[in-house]
Amino acid sequence: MANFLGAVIENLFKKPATRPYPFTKREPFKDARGLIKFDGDKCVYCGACSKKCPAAAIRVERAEKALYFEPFKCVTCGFCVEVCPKDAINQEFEYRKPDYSKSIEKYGPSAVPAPAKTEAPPSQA
Amino acid sequence: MFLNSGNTVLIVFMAVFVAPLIGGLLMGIDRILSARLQGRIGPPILQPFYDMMKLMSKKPISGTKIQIICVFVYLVSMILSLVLLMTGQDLLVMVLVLAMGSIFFILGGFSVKSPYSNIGAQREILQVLAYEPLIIFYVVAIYLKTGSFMTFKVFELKDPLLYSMPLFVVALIIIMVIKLRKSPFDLSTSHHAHQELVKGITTELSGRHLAVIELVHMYEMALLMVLAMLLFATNLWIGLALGLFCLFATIVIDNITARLTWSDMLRFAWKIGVPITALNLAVIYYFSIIKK
Amino acid sequence: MSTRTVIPMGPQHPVFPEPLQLKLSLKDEKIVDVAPALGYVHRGIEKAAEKNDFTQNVFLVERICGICSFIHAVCYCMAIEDIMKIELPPRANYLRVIWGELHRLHSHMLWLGLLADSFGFESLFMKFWEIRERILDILEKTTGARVIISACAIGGVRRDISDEHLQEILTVIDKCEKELNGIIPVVMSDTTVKRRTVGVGVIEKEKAIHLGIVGPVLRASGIAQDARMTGYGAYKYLDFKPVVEESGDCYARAVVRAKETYQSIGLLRKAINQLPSGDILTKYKGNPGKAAAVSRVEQPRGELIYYVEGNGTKNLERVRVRTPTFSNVPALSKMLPGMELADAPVIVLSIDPCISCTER
Amino acid sequence: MKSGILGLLIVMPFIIGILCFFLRNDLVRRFLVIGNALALIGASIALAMSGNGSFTPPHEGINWGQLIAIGDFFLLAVFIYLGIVRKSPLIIGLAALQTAGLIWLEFFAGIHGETSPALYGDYLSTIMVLIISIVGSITTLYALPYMQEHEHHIHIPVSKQPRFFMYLTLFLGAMNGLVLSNNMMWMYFFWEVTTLCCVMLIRHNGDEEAVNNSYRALWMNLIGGVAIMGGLVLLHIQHRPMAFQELIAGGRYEGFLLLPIALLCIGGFTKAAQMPFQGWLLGAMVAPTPVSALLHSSTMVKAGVYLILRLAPAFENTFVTKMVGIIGAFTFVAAAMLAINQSNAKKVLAYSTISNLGLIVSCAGINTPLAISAAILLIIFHAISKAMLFMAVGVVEHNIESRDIERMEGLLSVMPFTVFIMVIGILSMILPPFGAVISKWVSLEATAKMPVEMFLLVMGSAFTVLFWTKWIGRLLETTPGKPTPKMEKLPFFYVLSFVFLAVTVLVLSVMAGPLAGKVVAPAVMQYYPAAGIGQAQMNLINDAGSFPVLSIFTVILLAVIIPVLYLRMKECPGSSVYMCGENIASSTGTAFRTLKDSSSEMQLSGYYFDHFFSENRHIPWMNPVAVILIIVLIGGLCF
Amino acid sequence: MSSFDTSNIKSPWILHYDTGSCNGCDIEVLACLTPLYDVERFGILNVGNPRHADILVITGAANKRSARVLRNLYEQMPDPKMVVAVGICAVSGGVLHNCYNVLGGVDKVIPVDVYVPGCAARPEAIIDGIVLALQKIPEKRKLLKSREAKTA
Amino acid sequence: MTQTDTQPQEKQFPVLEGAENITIDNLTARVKKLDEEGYRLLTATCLDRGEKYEIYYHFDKDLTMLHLRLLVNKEEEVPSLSLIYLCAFLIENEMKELFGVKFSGLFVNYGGRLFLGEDSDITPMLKCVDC
Ligand code: SF4
Ligand code: SF4
Ligand code: SF4
Ligand code: SF4
Ligand code: SF4
Ligand code: SF4
Ligand code: SF4
Ligand code: SF4
Repeated sequence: MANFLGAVIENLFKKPATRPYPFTKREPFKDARGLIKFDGDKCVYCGACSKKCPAAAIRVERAEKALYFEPFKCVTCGFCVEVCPKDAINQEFEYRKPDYSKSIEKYGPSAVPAPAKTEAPPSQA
Repeated sequence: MFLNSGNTVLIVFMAVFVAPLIGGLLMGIDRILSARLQGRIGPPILQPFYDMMKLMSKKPISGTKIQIICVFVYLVSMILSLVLLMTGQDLLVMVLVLAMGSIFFILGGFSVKSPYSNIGAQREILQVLAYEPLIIFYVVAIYLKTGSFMTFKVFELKDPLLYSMPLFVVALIIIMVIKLRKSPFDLSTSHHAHQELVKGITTELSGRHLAVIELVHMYEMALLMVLAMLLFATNLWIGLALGLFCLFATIVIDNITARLTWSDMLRFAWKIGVPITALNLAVIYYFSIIKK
Repeated sequence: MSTRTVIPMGPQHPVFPEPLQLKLSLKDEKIVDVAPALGYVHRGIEKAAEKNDFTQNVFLVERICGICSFIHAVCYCMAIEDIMKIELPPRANYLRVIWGELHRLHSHMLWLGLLADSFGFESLFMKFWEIRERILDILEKTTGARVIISACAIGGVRRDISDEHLQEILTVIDKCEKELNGIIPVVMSDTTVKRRTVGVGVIEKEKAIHLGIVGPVLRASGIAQDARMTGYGAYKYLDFKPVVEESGDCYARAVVRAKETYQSIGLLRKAINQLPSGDILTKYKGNPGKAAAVSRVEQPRGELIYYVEGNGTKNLERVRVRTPTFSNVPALSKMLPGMELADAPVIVLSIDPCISCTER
Repeated sequence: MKSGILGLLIVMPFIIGILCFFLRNDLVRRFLVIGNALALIGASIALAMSGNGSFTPPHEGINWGQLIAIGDFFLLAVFIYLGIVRKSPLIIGLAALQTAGLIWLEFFAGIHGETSPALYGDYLSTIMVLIISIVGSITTLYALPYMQEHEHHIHIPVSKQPRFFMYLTLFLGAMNGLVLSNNMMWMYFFWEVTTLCCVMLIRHNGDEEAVNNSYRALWMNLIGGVAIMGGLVLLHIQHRPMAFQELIAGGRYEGFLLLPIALLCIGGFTKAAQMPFQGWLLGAMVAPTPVSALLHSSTMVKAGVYLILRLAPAFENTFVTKMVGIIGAFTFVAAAMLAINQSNAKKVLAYSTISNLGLIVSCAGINTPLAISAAILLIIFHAISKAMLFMAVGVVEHNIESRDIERMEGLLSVMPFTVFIMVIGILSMILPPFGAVISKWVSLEATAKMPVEMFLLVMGSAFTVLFWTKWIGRLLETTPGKPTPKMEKLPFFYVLSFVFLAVTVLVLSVMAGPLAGKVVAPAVMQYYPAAGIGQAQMNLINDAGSFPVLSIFTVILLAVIIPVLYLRMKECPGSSVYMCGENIASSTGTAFRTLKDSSSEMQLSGYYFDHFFSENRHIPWMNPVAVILIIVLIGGLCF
Repeated sequence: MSSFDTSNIKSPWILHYDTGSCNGCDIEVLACLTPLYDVERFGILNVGNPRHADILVITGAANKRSARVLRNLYEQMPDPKMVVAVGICAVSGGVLHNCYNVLGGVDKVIPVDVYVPGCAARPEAIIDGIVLALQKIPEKRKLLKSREAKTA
Repeated sequence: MTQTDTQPQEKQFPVLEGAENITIDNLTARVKKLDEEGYRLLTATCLDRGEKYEIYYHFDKDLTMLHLRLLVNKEEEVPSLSLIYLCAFLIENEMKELFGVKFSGLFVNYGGRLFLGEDSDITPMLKCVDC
């Protein structure tokens, strides 16, 4: 019992180890495997990423020149980044935020510059 | 009685309405302190009240009617024993009423055919078994010093009881550990979930019925404080400090021990707690009876 | 008094982080009979591994188990490398050891914490998990993820560790060691902890082999068996000696794991000091041929065995995973009877159950 | 007037008993028993109204003393005969020993029961008479339907009820006689009559176990008889009065002079089933339930504690008082401890009786006015509660064919009324503001200055709570979502006895203050300078504390009634219990899914702590300790 | 917001259940309780009992046997209750999408209020997810009240 | 997975290097002998070979592995090893459940409900014919 007495008393007088998370955020580590972003312009819609994605989170419509990405399926393994011949996939250091619904992102050549959410989150208002 | 009726009304009011507030605050402090001992920040101090309010607002889906009745009786007898204590009534009656509350609580646990509630109730009996002798010895020791079981006599003493019953501080800490369900004796139920009985005796309660239990804990905390304060009744501030010290010791013990089994608890309470109190009691006997 | 209490413990139960049911028959609180029921996390990963491209499987097998995930990937890759006859660059072998031992370190701390939690020693649990976060931080810095690090690849590893990070690992493990020095003695000698672990859930040396137990549980029963002794990866250069205890109870298991944390720290220091420079990945071509291979490695919980069979296509014919907990579960039915209900969580945790890899 | 009342109380039951035996008609018997009960109740109340006083039966016509002596010899002859039938030298020897003593007293020492007055009804006796006549009579009424059912259950060809009711009513008469006797020879006679009745009632069913147990009861009680006879002989040798009042009034005794009193106390121990004589009372539970209800509540065992209580003023502040206090307290703890391991309801009740008697004996031993008050209060409340409990267990046994507490699991939903009564009965033993607990409170306050007794008392109380609570727990266990149970149908006399006893215990508990002030205090003050107890308005007070009976009662009553009303208005939604997520909807509502996806019934049972509290573990040391305590009691006086 | 709403937001008790996860997310949920993240700051307690819980935190792709347990647990929680799916497995099945014994995503079994992505979901994300769930509580309470009013 | 179209020949499948062939008849005796020699039973691997099951039993002693290879027709009963190595019961139950291998003398029989529930597919690990 006495073994731990010192440790707890020490804790009492130390600053708590807690990171005050939502109030102050830590910088994400460099090279962290965070969320996946596609570059619709660089992409040639070859479908390599789609074939290799272990989570089947990517669908490439070659004819349509469209890439559908389901971020709520992606396990952020970064395999697609590795296999993409055109460096069209970028893995950011930030992680993806929770949401009320599972959105799907559609990418295409710069006609559609920003990822468009095809599914409106329900009942958020 | 030493109290005039106006005073009594005030004290009853305090016991019924102010005590749970103080108890709740102490519970909040308890949680913060526990967190700090673990190197965490911990919840806001008003957390016990938030918890209770939230539970009040939820739709209960609790087990049986008998359990609900029992829970209310538990609450009432807890309040009653606090009132008895604070109005200077018979200490032994207070202990009996307190025990009655526990028994109803246990019966409530038994009244649902639910595994964890049932085993929790069995263990709660054992907890009563463990601390009851200590409380009664405490009361008897006070009797021997004051010559009366009436609480108010304590306040008429010249010297605080602590001087003649120092070992009862240990007994009080043991009682607190068991009553506040702290490790190593958090057997029948506990605040945190990680234990073999899920939430033990309170497993089947929910919503406002569970809120009642939380309320009882607030009263219980206040009651234990008052019990501790009796040791230093000549100066209630010191008494309070003593009570807080006991509480602090309890929390520290909670954080430096593993949970033991019920048989260990009985062994500890009876093989260590009882002899310690008995020793103190024997000394008091010697001076108060044999010497005279 | 022949009446008994028959109750379910689990699948959802606060002491079990993972779903597992024990149907307990009790007399008072003494366990007289126990029947474990599984199947709450069975997913069918072995089958999915046949459907996937064999390169994807690296990510799939990692997710058999989220704690020793990297080691799963290592074992799988070793089997594939065996089939495809791929030679690893030495640095890759060392990096695998470094990440593997970091996993063991955080896994053992996690377990020691959970053990503390199983007997309600909350502050100890908190302390272990607080220290463990340092390892997770360094894992995230070096691989980009805290838990499922996806650092292993067929033919080597996917990322290198920079010298700067290697230095950081050394300082972090120094710090961890210092902090562990303060709390490991609690596990080893605290009265209340010993009261709950000594003599609880004993498996004698003679019974150990027939019960099929592995890993720290086996070593706690006095049998020196550790897959790292085979010298896979870079272990052959690290002069590895297993930790063995004799008494075979929960206490011995705790001691084995406690000592192994120090051992891992030692191995890490050695590996980092000896770390050769060079490539980290061998390039390979084609698909695994028609051949089978068995590989085994030591996970924090014991030896892990993969049987992989290729058939010349990008899909595999069979991936068989034998995880340590799968081997340790039968022993529970021998450890529990005769103990108290309150001991059940401690005993179940003492084998460090990983239901997710048991059932796959 | 007085003689009429006493005649009704003592002689009438004898006559009615004999009538019951010879008029073998159900209806007639029914009338006789009811009439007897009414007469006894009336007479006892009349006696209570008339105040205390003495009474010696008129000499004309009958020489009562001789009659008693003849009765004594007859009884001893019966015992010897039983011993011969059993081929038991022990029984024969014990009976012969008494016969020798009796012969010496009657023929050589020349006493002829001439102490006057032969009967004396003081407050204590009156309280006893009230208990015997009221609770006892209620038990006989309860026995009417019970014995019908009983014989139906065990398929008896020829009804043995005439015999049964004879002994039952005889018992009441003998008890009344016992508590009213002032002459010790008379007391001895009635004492032996109760022994006989008890033995005959235990063996009523006639099976082997019953017969064996009846013999055990016989020899154990004969030991008591020998002790009493020894005491009487010794008293005579010491030229001291053989009448209670004079003995008590004779002042305090020392040393060897206390020996006869100690012997009488040992006689009391046997009847009160104190350790090590507890065996016979446990064996007695084989008898039909009314017998148990009678033995445990108002008769037999109460004779034992009565005797000790009666003598208490004579050994105040002596070595005897210390030892009696310790023996009683020891029995209190030991029996409570053993009760924990029992699942047989009657056995639990039996141990609880032994334990409570221990407490009463202990109070008598502590022998302060307050303690004596506590003892009297306990006798009253214990009698009522225990009668109620035994009766309820009997009814349950007839319905579920078992007296196992585990089998009573969830009984609330089958027999709500009986269970309600049983729960009231149990609660009245352990919870404030019920009388038994008030008495316990008094006894705790009384022992606060006796370290050993206080320690034992505290321990014992804790154990008591354990086994009672466990039991109610089993009864109340209900499955959520089940419909509210319907009231069961019970014979009139069952309901009558239940309701009467429940109301009595409630009323007396509420009236504990007046009861203490108006009834108990005078009884104590007859022999002690103060009562140590009294009433302040409705509250019970003593020198050191006060029990606010009425306020506690009101508050608790409200605490029960308000939620009941609230729940009546608001149906709480039924839901299956938590079973780790594997609960399944089944007919029982308590099944869970387990391995192979099969369903399994959840089972619950109480704890029995075989390891800690089993009889096998403790009896082997408890009995020797008790024997040693008794030897110390005797030895301490001789040397 | 009434004070009941406030206290509902300030005292979310969680029940964690694993419907077939790899442990990765489980330990991250547990890690939330430990000093570095200390969710008790927000009044969060892990109660381990559905009757006491307000928020059901689920990890793991719903396995067929677990789905049954999950439904039971959800039913035993008192209203208003929230469900937070933690980790890609619980959100959609993730890497386990082609396993024969998973249903893929717990929203196939019970309604889910908040999806927390990540494999494993980081403690920060879990905290964010619970905070998101809490913001929904007043709305849920209102809904519940109106439904009760309708049935009454 | 083209070979499932034609009748699968045994030699079409790779054999684990160093595996020792064994039949149903001498399985128990061989394993008993291994037990006496102090081998640990690591696990068993079952493979679906069309008409037959191929079962590898993996043993270990002093860090050396030993594999027994058993080929049985799908209808045949394999003697259980659970009475020699208790731990085998879990392995065999798993094979029984996922592949449909029949075992005789299983120490604890989960009856195909170890991992799979009532609504799961039966023997999901078998190779699909139209795969
Ligand atoms: S990161 Fe992994 S899971 Fe996500 S899209 Fe790329 S390959 Fe798929
Ligand atoms: S992202 Fe890269 S891999 Fe994927 S389709 Fe585009 S170019 Fe091909
Ligand atoms: S052994 Fe446990 S911790 Fe490790 S991967 Fe398996 S489930 Fe996770
Ligand atoms: S026991 Fe299972 S889950 Fe844990 S590390 Fe090993 S393989 Fe992974
Ligand atoms: S296939 Fe689907 S479910 Fe399976 S791992 Fe990939 S994303 Fe997850
Ligand atoms: S999301 Fe990833 S880490 Fe979480 S349970 Fe699923 S596979 Fe494991
Ligand atoms: S693929 Fe077809 S044959 Fe194979 S397991 Fe599935 S359903 Fe059965
Ligand atoms: S059943 Fe499964 S393994 Fe067989 S062909 Fe279909 S997908 Fe492939």
